[in-house]
Amino acid sequence: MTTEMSPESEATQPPRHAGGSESPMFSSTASKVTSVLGWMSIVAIGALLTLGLLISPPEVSQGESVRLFYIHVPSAIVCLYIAFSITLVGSIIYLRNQSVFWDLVAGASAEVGVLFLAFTLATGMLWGKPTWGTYWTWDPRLTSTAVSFILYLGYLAVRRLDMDPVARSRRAAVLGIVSFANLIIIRFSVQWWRSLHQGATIDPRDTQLDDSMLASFFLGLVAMTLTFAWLVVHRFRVAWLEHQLEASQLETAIAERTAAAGPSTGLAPGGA
Amino acid sequence: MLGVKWPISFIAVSDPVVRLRGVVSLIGRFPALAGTDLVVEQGEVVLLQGPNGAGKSTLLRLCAGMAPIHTGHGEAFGFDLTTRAGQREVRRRVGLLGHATSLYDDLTVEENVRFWSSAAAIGRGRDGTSSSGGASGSDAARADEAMTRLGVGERLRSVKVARLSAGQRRRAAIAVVVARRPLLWLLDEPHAGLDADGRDLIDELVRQAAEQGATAIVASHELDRVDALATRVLSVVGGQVSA
Amino acid sequence: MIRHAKLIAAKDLRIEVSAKVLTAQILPFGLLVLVLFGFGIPPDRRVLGTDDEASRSLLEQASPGLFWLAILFSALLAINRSFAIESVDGNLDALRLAGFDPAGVFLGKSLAVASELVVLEVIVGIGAFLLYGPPLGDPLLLGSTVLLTTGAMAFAGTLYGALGAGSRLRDTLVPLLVLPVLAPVLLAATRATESSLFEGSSSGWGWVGFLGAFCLLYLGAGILSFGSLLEET
Amino acid sequence: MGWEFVIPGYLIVFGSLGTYAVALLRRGRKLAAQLPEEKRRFLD
Repeated sequence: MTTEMSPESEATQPPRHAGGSESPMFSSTASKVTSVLGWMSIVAIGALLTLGLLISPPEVSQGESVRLFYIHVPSAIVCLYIAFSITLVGSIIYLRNQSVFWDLVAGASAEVGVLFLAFTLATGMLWGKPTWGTYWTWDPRLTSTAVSFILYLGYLAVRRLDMDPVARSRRAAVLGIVSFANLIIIRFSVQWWRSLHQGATIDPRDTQLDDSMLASFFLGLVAMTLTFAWLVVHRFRVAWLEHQLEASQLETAIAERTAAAGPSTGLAPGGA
Repeated sequence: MLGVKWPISFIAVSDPVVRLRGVVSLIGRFPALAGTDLVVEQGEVVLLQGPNGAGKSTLLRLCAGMAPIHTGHGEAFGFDLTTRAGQREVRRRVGLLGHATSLYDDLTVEENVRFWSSAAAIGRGRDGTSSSGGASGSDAARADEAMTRLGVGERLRSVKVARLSAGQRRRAAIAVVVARRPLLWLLDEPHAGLDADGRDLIDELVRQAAEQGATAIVASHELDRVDALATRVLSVVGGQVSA
Repeated sequence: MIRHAKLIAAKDLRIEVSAKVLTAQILPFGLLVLVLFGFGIPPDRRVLGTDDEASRSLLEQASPGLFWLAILFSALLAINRSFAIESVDGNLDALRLAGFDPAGVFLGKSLAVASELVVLEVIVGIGAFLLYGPPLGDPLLLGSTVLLTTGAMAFAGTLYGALGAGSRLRDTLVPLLVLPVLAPVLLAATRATESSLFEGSSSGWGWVGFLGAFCLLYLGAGILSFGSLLEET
Repeated sequence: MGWEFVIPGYLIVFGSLGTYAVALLRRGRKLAAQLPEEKRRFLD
């Protein structure tokens, strides 16, 4: 199955979002690299759907619902381990050198991360119903994921605050760093809380998986990671274009104001 | 922390208090100052006039180290206004009277003036960063003196700020600035909301400050009033300064 | 830094004494929440079971969590108030202009919030004992829990309160930011209090350690980051 | 048994991914059209 993922077959595909394939290099947020990435994620998702939904067998005790596993765990891994780490790194670099690039990367990664976090929650609950008999259990992982979701919604809310853009970016960067610490604190405390109170619940994640199930899981991981990368690159580029647009509007505004005031006279002190 | 290097032609006999060159300063995404040049020497009383929205307030805040410089160069007292460290040094030496009075409603006038003046005293340290007017006594003495000069009587001192009239509130805010004993006075429409008596008081304060070697930049629409004081009148239009 | 912190804390507390928002509004709110919990969880409902613990009323068993929830909600009001007094008349700006050390502002404001919280905790705590009637097991453990939870709420609350300061959306933004962050604190405080009331000190000290670590983390984070948060230029 | 949970799960995930991706591309195109060519560079 994984042979489908060989990069050669994808590289020859026509660019996915080429707006007039020759002249303007960037008529959209797509470029050669991202169209390759985009095609790879589409193929990976297609393969995941085929293998995960059609080919692989149902699990002995869980039945068909084991198939949610192939998207639930990968999206959790992508947002909790990749997305918010990128936000953390971007925030640290931004605070060090005020690089707009890293500020926007941090924001893009957090936004896509929150989307994947929502997937994790939704699939986790859908999975809980047939396995545990209820949509919500106070499973440590599920609970801490829910709290983390609100945590990063707050981060995104700060990024949208209506205030001076530089001050806002700096606040967001501080929040991006502290939030990552919170992520760990929440995870740790909730786990401790549940383990102290009652023994570990029977974890369906520990069930025996045959080869095709395992392959589906890894395919899910690949598909989610590729899709995440594609989305983050595009989200960043949208933000970058917005930044460029604001910068050029600002230049126009400065030029207009300068012109309206007339030629500036050099000011030597008059009196004194 | 001696800021930017300037071409020879820019260096005056003594270092100016404020020197701005081609400064663009943004309020959010609006260029409040667009290519502003300004040189103010020690002891000057500069009057800024100009229409609303011309950038006078931003210019004063900039000189106080309270507004960002997007492009261009700026220094005050030889400190670079583009760096945070430079801004911090500048703030210790200025008194800015803005539109907000920055008083706590639930404290009395005296408590307010004391709080702000003792804050300034801690920031000031030992290196003469304030003008040496009068005996530089304790914080409480400074606050007392400032309130007396502003005509804030004993009775008014123990009144909560929330119960003051707009004009009395303004006087209390000016007392806070006076108690700081700044080297550079930055007054944004100081006459607004004051009675005739209060307006005369402002003029008197500026005159005394200048006599003691401090510098003042005053934005005001009361031309005839400040004209008598000002050593120079500048007009601010469209984010730029001209003579 | 310490002198600035003292000045700010003294100023905040004097405002509180003068305006009486804490005693006239926040405190009654906290007590009201306690009473309302009694409506939500019928006081005569008991947990089925034969052993001692299970024969307690549900309300009594839940009392540590309910107490800390009441404190948490009141703390939100106190944090909001702490930044509301600075944003009415450009005072945050003036604090910067006056040359306050940002770390000092952070420490001072958290100390003021912490002192207010202690007052709240004592009175709401007495209320909780009267209304819910739990036993008092281990006062030392209870005391350290209260102290460290106060610190955790004050430090984290002040840091996050500053994130929303100066924005028109502060009132609604700050709870969204603070609640998930304080969720582990609520958890730890509840467990530690439960163990101090019902079990004696067995597992409670672990949670107290957790609270202490949280306190230190946010103390450090606040001191380091407050400059970046307050500075608008 | 279980398909009634699996199908909605996959629909939610891949439906939202698709919608989000399309929305991003559209936003990108609209923005790109407003900018001169030399500004449309990403730090690739």
